[in-house]
Amino acid sequence: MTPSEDPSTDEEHIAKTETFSLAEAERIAEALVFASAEPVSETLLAERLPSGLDIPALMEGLSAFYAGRGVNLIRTGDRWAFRTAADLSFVIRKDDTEARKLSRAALEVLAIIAYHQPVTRAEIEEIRGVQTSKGTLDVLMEAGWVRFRGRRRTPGRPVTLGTTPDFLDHFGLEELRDLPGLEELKGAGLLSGRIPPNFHIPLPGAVDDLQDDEDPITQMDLEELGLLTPSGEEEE
Amino acid sequence: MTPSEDPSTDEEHIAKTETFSLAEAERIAEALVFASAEPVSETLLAERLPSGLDIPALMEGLSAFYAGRGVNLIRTGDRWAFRTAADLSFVIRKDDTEARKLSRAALEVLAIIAYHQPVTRAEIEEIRGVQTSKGTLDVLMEAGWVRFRGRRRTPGRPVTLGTTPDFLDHFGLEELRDLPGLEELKGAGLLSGRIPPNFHIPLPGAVDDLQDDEDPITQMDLEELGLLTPSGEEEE
Amino acid sequence: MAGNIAKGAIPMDQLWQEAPERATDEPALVIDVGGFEGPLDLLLHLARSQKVDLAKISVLALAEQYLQFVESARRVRIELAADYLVMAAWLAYLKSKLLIPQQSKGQDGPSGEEMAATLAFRLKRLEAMRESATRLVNRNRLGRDVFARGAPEHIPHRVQSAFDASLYDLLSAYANLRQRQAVTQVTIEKRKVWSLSDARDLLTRMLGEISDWTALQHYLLEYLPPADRVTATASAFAASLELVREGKLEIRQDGAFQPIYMRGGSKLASAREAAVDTF
Repeated sequence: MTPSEDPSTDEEHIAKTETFSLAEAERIAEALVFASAEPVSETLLAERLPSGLDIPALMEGLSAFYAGRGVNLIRTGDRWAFRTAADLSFVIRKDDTEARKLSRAALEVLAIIAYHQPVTRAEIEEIRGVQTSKGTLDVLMEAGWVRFRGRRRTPGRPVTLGTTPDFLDHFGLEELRDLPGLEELKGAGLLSGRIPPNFHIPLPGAVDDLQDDEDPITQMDLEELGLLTPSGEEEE
Repeated sequence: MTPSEDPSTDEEHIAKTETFSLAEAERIAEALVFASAEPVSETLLAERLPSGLDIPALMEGLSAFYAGRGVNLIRTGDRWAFRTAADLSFVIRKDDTEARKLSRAALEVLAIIAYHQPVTRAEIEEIRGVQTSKGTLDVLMEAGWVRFRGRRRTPGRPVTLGTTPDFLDHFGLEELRDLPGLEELKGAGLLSGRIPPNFHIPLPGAVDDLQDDEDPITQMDLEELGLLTPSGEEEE
Repeated sequence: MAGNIAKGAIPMDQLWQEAPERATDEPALVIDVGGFEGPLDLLLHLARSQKVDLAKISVLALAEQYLQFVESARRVRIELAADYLVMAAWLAYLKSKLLIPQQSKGQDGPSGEEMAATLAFRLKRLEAMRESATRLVNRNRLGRDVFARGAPEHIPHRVQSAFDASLYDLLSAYANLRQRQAVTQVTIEKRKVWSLSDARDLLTRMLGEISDWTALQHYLLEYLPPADRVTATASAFAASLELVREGKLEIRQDGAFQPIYMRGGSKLASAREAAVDTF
């Protein structure tokens, strides 16, 4: 880093020190992450490692090193963790390690929160067309996957919900962008509250034809049903 | 992978399969030892690994592989475990006191302070219906989440308590107004539907400014409260 | 009883049969309705049984099937939750709009086709979320497929704080405490009453999609059990007045005892739009 008169030897020296300290930094990073059951943040790594290191690059390198092994170094959010390789689950899985079983409703709510966050409870209800039963959110929050994020700047300032870093860790996601199918859903306009302009439903051609068990609706029927006011007020 | 006519390539093929399965066996062993809460016996490894393998040799090999790394595979008796490299214990040990869980009482008091601030100790006790031990407040002060705000202009001039910016920071709130209200607590299933109609949850506003009935805390007060040693050590 | 649903209730029969896993020790008919997560779920199920791409469903046929379902449920005296009835009222309205040829163009409010598109969109969106949920839950999950270090040697908690507590811990402690202290001697009788807030919720949910003058009450009453009509009418009316006051609803009545027409007000639309920003 300091300018020198003899570039060649100095560079060599620097290179050597760098290799040494890089290997050492790798060992430390490895030990820190390996020792922990929970993912370790890059912030914590930066605190413990020699300063001036490019932590993400270091970790990417380590991650590549472990990629083919039985234990992988994976990133989740801005944290790193060692996890057994997914393809080995059959050897390691014990019967008593069954992950928390979620109800259908809870799973659906979790997916909506994950894909639509930040999302309010009212919006979840709009999507599902039904009230979220008490306790469903509670279950998700207790599991540590869902959290209150903040408040929407709209009248009533409803609280918004989102997922947690533990959610990413549990489902093996590096980041929210890795949610399966996220891009397609976005592209199809299915993550918005509004019907996308390109959303077509072929209108039932068969609509006009009455079914066998149908009689045509008459003006009389309509009046009877209260759909038309008896007088002729269509001209408004 | 398909069998071939040429015997030489076949031999090669066998060799390859063997290497492959050896690597695979290594991966499994690695994952098993990693995921286990206790050192793993060679007997158990033999059960889970393809039969006919020389387990001790396999493990010795693995152990050699990890020897120079931040994490070592070590043998104790006939059992195997991963351990942080001994020379790196300093990185791991460094003030890794596990964060203490807040007691239920402390959580309650903290929540009351957050929602009802500015609040006096007597008011906290009124809400909780029990006396708050001194230690509870101390813990919250130590955590840096609660502070003395001022004094209520009522007889006895009780000290008022409030939360700190660190509190917001720790709980991921932008402002106090982000604390969920009655509807949201109900909706999340945290409050049951069985609450009296006059039940209400305060909406903490921007409370950094002293209220009309609050006086600022003076140096005198702090000394009185035993928070500052009588000498003047403000210059830190 | 079984005879009652024999003919004309094919979709129902399918429902009973396709959901054996829902069966427990309770009477089958009740559970099957309860097995659905609300009216949209039921509609989605019906749409699937049309065995076509969701994009190709006949909304009209779907509405028919749903109304048939509600009809059959009524015949065998299954009590349907208000949500289902509101949806029935909405679908009946939709059906009438689809069947009546468009009268005067240029009228405000969505056409039957637009309403049908809204419904199709909502079904598609719900189905997409279902599929996403399945994909999510089938990922390699920690503790099931993928494992963490079994014998951790340290816990890398944020060093800033020696104490650990999550917002959830804080809020549940607070809620529990307040709940405990609130003298819960109030016995809430289980009366069959539509509360004001129930009615409000339902109206808002429906009116979100209706910006045309609609005599909703009419459709609603059609589908409510007689015993519920008075309370529903009263609550819905009171709630609608409140919504009018807030500018979320407009009300029109042509004369005394005439049907009351309502439609979404200007504020409802803007509030909904404001609420629609994802990611």
